[in-house]
Amino acid sequence: MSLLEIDRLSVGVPGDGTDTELVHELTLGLDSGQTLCVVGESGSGKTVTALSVIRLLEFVTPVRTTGEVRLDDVDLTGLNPNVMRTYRGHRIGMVFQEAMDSLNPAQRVGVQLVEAYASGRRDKRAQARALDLLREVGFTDPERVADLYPHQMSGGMQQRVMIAMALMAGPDLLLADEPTTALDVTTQAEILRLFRDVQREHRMACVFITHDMGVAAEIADRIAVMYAGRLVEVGPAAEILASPRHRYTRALVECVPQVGVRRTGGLPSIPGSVPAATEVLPGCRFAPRCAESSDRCHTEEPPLIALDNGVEAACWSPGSGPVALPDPRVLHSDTPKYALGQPETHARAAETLLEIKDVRRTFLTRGKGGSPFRRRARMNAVDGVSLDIRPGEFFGLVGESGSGKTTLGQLVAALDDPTEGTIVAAGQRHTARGLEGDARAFRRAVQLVFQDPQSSLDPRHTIGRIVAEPLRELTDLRGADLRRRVEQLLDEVGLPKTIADRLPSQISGGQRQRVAIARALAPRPKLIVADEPTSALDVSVQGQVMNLLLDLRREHGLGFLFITHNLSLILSVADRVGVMKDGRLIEVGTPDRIAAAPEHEYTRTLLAANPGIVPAAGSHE
Amino acid sequence: TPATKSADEAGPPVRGGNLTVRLAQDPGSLDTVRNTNAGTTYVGHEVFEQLVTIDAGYQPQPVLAESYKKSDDGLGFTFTLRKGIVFSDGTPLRAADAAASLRYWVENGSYAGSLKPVLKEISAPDEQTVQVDLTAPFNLVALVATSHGTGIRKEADIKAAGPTGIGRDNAIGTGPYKVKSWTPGQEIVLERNDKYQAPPGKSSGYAGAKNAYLDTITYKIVADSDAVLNGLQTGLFDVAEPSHDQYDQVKRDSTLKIGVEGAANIQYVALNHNAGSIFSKPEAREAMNLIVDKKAVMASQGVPDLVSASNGAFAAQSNKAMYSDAAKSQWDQSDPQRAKELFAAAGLKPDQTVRMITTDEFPQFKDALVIIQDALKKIGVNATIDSYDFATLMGRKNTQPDSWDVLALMDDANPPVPSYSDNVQGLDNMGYPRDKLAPLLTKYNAARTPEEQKAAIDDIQKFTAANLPTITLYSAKSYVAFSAKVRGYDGWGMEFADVWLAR
Amino acid sequence: MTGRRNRKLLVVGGLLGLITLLVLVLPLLLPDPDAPDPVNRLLSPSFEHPMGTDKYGRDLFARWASAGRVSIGMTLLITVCAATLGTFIGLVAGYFTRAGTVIMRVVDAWMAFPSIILAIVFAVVVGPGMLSELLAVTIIFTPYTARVIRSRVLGLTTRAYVKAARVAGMGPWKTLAVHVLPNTLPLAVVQCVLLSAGAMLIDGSLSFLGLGISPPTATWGNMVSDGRTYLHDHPTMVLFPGLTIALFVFLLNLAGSGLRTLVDPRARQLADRRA
Amino acid sequence: MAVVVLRRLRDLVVVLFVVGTVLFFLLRSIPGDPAQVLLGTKADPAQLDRLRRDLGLTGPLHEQYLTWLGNVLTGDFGTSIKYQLPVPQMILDHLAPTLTLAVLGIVISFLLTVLIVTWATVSPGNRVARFVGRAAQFGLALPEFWLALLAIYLFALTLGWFPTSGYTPFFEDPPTAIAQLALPLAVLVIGQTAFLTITMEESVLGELSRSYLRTARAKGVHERRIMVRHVLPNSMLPVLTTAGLNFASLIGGVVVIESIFVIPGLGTMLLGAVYARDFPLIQGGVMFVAFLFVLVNLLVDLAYALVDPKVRVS
Ligand SMILES: Nc1ncnc2c1ncn2[C@@H]1O[C@H](COP(=O)(O)OP(=O)(O)OP(=O)(O)O)[C@@H](O)[C@H]1O
Ligand SMILES: Nc1ncnc2c1ncn2[C@@H]1O[C@H](COP(=O)(O)OP(=O)(O)OP(=O)(O)O)[C@@H](O)[C@H]1O
Ligand SMILES: [Mg+2]
Ligand SMILES: [Mg+2]
Ligand code: NI
Repeated sequence: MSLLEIDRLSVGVPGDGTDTELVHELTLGLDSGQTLCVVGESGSGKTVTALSVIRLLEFVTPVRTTGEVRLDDVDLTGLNPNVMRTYRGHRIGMVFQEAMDSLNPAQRVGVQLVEAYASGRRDKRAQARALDLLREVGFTDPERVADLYPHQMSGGMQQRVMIAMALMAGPDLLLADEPTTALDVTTQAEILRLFRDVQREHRMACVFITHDMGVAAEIADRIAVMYAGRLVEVGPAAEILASPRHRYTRALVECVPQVGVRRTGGLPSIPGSVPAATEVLPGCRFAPRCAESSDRCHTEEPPLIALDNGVEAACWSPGSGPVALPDPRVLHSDTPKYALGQPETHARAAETLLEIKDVRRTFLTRGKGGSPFRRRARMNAVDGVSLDIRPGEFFGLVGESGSGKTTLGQLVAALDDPTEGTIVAAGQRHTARGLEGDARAFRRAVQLVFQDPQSSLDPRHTIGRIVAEPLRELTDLRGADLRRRVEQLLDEVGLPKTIADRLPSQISGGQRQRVAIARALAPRPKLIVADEPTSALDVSVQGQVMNLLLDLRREHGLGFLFITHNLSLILSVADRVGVMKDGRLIEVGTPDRIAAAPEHEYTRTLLAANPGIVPAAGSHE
Repeated sequence: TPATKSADEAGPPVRGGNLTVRLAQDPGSLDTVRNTNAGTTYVGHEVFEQLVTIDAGYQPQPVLAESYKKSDDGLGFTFTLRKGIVFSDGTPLRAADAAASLRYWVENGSYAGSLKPVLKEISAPDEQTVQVDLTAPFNLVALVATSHGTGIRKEADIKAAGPTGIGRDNAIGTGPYKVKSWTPGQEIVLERNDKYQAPPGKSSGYAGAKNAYLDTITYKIVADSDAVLNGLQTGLFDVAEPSHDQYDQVKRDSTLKIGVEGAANIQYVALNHNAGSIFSKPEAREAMNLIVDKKAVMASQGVPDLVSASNGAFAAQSNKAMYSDAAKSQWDQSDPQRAKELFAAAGLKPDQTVRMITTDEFPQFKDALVIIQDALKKIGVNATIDSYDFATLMGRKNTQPDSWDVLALMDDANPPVPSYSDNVQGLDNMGYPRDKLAPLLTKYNAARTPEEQKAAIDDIQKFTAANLPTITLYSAKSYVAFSAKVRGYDGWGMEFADVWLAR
Repeated sequence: MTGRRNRKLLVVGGLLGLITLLVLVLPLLLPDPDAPDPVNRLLSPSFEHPMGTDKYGRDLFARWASAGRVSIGMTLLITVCAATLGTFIGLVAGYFTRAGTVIMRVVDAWMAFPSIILAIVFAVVVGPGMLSELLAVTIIFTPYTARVIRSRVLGLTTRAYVKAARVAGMGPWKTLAVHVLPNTLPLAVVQCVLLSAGAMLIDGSLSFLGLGISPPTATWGNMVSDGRTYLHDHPTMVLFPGLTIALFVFLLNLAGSGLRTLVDPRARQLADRRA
Repeated sequence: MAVVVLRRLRDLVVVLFVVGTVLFFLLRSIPGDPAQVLLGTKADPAQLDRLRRDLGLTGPLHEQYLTWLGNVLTGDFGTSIKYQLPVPQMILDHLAPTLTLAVLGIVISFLLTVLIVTWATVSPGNRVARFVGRAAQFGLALPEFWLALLAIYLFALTLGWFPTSGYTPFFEDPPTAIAQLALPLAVLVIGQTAFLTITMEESVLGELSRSYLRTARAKGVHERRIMVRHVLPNSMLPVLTTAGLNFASLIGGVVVIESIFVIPGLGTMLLGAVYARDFPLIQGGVMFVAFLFVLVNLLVDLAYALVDPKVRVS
């Protein structure tokens, strides 16, 4: 008998007229002491599943649940709310993604910890346990930490507190919903380690939700893959990673970028996007995106059936064997189709496209919160950075959160003025006094792509109007010419012409980012600053967008300043990579060199912390 | 006829108690010369005494003066003071105090405006005598008696006067009451003046011996006129002057008594004679006179007990000495059709509006204008009404003389001399021929016999009717509402020095 | 859920429209609201005079209807002015951060000014009437609108599409007009409706203090004020116009919060809780 | 902290300066002046001019302004023209009634609001709780002056439970003082409570959608405890701000109530001062109200600092 048994669980929320089924007939089991990773793209129903197990979803929205969720043979779905409450915390603990939001900002964390113990009696035992747990999650001075307020702690510290809090009442089952997604790679690595230790120590079963196969590979005993509200594959972690069966799982595994693997020719991706929960698809929900789909896939929904090695998958044409992961050792010699990585071959090699010299940007910070009682402090978001980018070069900038990457990008795009130093982009000087010379010429030469495709498009403008905007402002194109150019641009980024009349809310995230890219291309720039253009996107779509950027670079000889925190990604595509920390550019080099021989200690940490699927020995012939 | 005190009110007078009186505004000071606020007058009459004042029949009676004498040529007046009078702070009254008070009054008082040109000197030849010398005959005693500003003060207090007059702290008089406390904006409390020396004679009007039965009189300052009735009904005040609008309600309330004041007002609308106004044209003035249905305006007050026709006269009909019906026939007319033609003749353009202004101080001003506005509308003339606070009205009238056509106000229906009346003098002297009026006024002042005076008044009245600086609407009396326990009071002039409270 | 909410909004809007229609049409059928008739002064409500007559004998029902025209008209006018000015200031203060700090300082001082006193001073300067009331109330409400709009604009300017417009070479004023303003409009509209509720209340207060529109024009506020004198004997003179204001403002508030639920998801939850 | 307070005080000075200056020129531009009010209709121009000169109202405007500014900077706020009393004393004399009304009004409303909302929050779905929301929305729509008149009609004129108007300092005659305050206070409290209730409801709602509640639930904390320990304290802050703002605006805004209930407060004083064109008194009074406004907001901020750990610790 398993500790947790989910049996044909369906979760629906009432929509306009009919219920929308967010999770459909999900069946899963988990033994005590085991870690189950639930993976899947955004919107696949991972969070809904977890919240349904602990029955927290019903506080947010009216839900209709069918099926059973059994914990030690007790059906949780049938419990009355008061009994269910005694299960929360004591039998099932939960850790959430946004640690900052998940803690009460107005209470000391000590108090919040104590509240989690035996219905919050503030006795000595509870306090002692709180301090013990704080020590266990890695705080050397638990007394001090217990006295802090959430906002006085870093994201990593908060997440540790959250874990300690989930442990306070000693649950048998721990649900963790993407507890590391908001964290830096380095911090993420620590928290993952902590998770493993804690779980082993307390002999808990753990459901760990992530959308990152790499993370799953690090800590899972078993992996469950969800897609569009369905469980599509479940099995032992090693099996799933080494030899995924469902076509979706295989594609997902393939998409994970790997350190040391050059992929300038193109990244793997899955075409299309995840269907909305309301979308009616008679067959396999993955079929429209599946390269191997047959007619049957489109008409009949595949059941979850047991395959070999304890793996179950819901696929009419499951694959087998390892996914063709490129071998890092081999692919060092991979030569890109176009030798843009070697500037010598380029005609304009001598000139520089972008020259950043001793640039500093100082902010007068006013602390957090909306209160007037803020102490001003100076903080150097960018602290003396010098950097050259050649025409047509793809320069990758990585660094942990808050290291100043975005700030630098904004300086280059002249959305902000440096406090000190000069930036020369496409022949235009930019100093503390602002842009010198023709601002329009500068805008024509330098464009920017933002991280969040959703917020970078005005929700009230049609796609056509959005793409036309820079053309109207920066070029003389009008009327039919303008329309033709817009169509051409949409075509260039692989979007149908018809999309021009739609609003941003009517297209998918990946399409939105393409629109943003089309807009950036419109004035035929020489340099594009791309600030984490793919980090808001799912892995599968991330590949599509990256490929588009790489294609465009090849076709137009565009220079890129590509900002990301994804080290594996940037190492696989960039010509040169710079690592930022605390506003300084601490290391610049080719991806090969950085991957092979990182000079800076911090770079080494980054590399080590990078989660990834290390191709299992022997899985590669 | 002015009411006389009825002694038949049950029981003998009782000493003691406090009377609460409502005042609309804090007068700020008791300088009855420079401060024209009604409250100043009310309180001033309890605190100060004049050389001569008026009795209930509006006849001059000596108070602080033992006697007064007019010289044979009519150019000199001698007032002899009563002996042994002291101010409430114990200082004896001297002739110098009286002379200084009169001089201060002539210098600063608006009432004395007509006296100024003929005044030669005011002197105090000895401790008991005040001498006033004139250059031309003038009805001095009547003016002194009627003017609120002639209350006698200490010379020292007058010397200490600041820019806005004699301060609150220097309000020392010889009257039956003295100021006990004064909380600005809230209340003024008077208490009995133990050093008061009553003049001979029975109490009548402001004159005669006052008994000062009340220990204290508290004047509560309540601006809101609608709170007055509620206050009376719930016992917050003993005495107040509600508005005409509230008359019916007061009358119906059995717990309240009504006293009609002897004094009356003439309600009028002044016509702007300046070139900027249509009323610079005689035709337009004539038209206005014809369009205003005075009877309707009077009726709209809804207080037939309190109003009476003015007949175009600048004084109330009860004021025998001043009333003249020389303008009656003109006043009685009402002929909208003719008015329309006259307006056209005056050059009133179809899109031109008649701009009427007034103040919110008393609702009856607006009432009159509303009726007039409706009458004008009926003959196709647009009229607007703007109602301002008093200060704005005055500022508007004086500094923007071209911004208005008609102004509704009221004036004392018992003017001491004709020249004092707005209905005679006009509100502005720009278009109105005051120079032609002046000889008529001189004639009045020089009159030796009542017949001569009457003839002069008739002439003045005719002049006014011909030039129409104002159109009088009706004459109205104010009334006082007081609780049943207030005794010995008939509503005469908010004067409480002889009033007592029933136990 | 959504259907019911919309239906409710429709009902509220319908009622508002009905009252407006009533005051637009009724005066055409009723006697002249300004014509005095001294004989019939101060009548109690009867079949002939549903609300009675006032001290000039004017029919109070006719006055109520024509007052509605003025009150609703004034409210609209004030709302448009205050919302336009406030939105403009809010836009500028929110978008141009440096100027914004200065502007907000001024707005603070502006709010510190006791509003009724301000209204009085205006009534005195310009003379009581439409213009002064318009000025005074506009001035009272503008800073509040400006604040609301500004905070919204501050939120919008962090949106990448505003930055994207700059990257696309668009000037600040054009960006304001093309990207910021349209996205503030829903909020501005909501603000307008809520503001009109406030405007109607303050219009009442001013008329009540005698600082509003000049006689004989009736407004609901000055009808209450005029009826005050007769509170004891004719309480209906105060009751009816006041009740109308209360009802109208209540409906406006409902409409405002109803509209807000369409614009602001948080408000939607509140509405659901109340439902 | 001290630095911050100092900075806010500097802002205060700026606000006062702006208010004072604007008002000065506004007042001089309005028709009518104190001389006319004092001397009445029949004064002759010479008398008026003399009085104006004596009051310092002649001469170029900018000179008058500089004189005024100089005086204010030396702490001399002038003398009321009408009452011949120093302006600060006049303000002090009229402060008590207004302050009593405003403070009691806000405090009672605040407490009522917290009670009502707490009750409605702890028992959601309750019919009465729903009614509260409705009632608050309706309360918000009631014109204050009208409510005051109805209250007078009903409770004073018809039932005779309370006096119609008046004000007595509390320590002079407590029963009378309470009786007189009851109606105006009730009117004030109804409006304020409606407003604060709506503010707090929204605030509670904002808190209800915050993720930390999910955490608390995941810990197995009882719903009631979640409301009482987490939601309500955290949603109090915006109400505090609103209450502070309201308090400040009440000081200058109770004119209507003061006038209907004949309460000799600051509003009445200012109204009277405007009518009398008592320039120094208006000037001083309005600046004082503005001062209170800013001061109360500063105090609210300080209170914030005590309550909100985010501010307190950093
Ligand atoms: N309260 C809710 N009401 C209605 N729909 C919801 C609700 N919560 C989630 N959904 C929908 O349910 C689907 C699954 O959401 P869920 O949050 O479980 O996805 P997820 O796999 O956790 O994605 P992510 O990786 O983005 O967290 C989505 O389409 C989402 O829009
Ligand atoms: N407008 C600003 N005012 C004050 N501080 C700022 C401002 N913008 C950025 N900062 C600070 O500058 C530092 C660098 O921020 P930046 O956004 O450049 O980091 P980043 O490397 O892009 O981080 P992330 O990976 O989280 O996007 C941060 O500490 C941030 O708080
Ligand atoms: Mg999720
Ligand atoms: Mg960034
Ligand atoms: Ni398939």
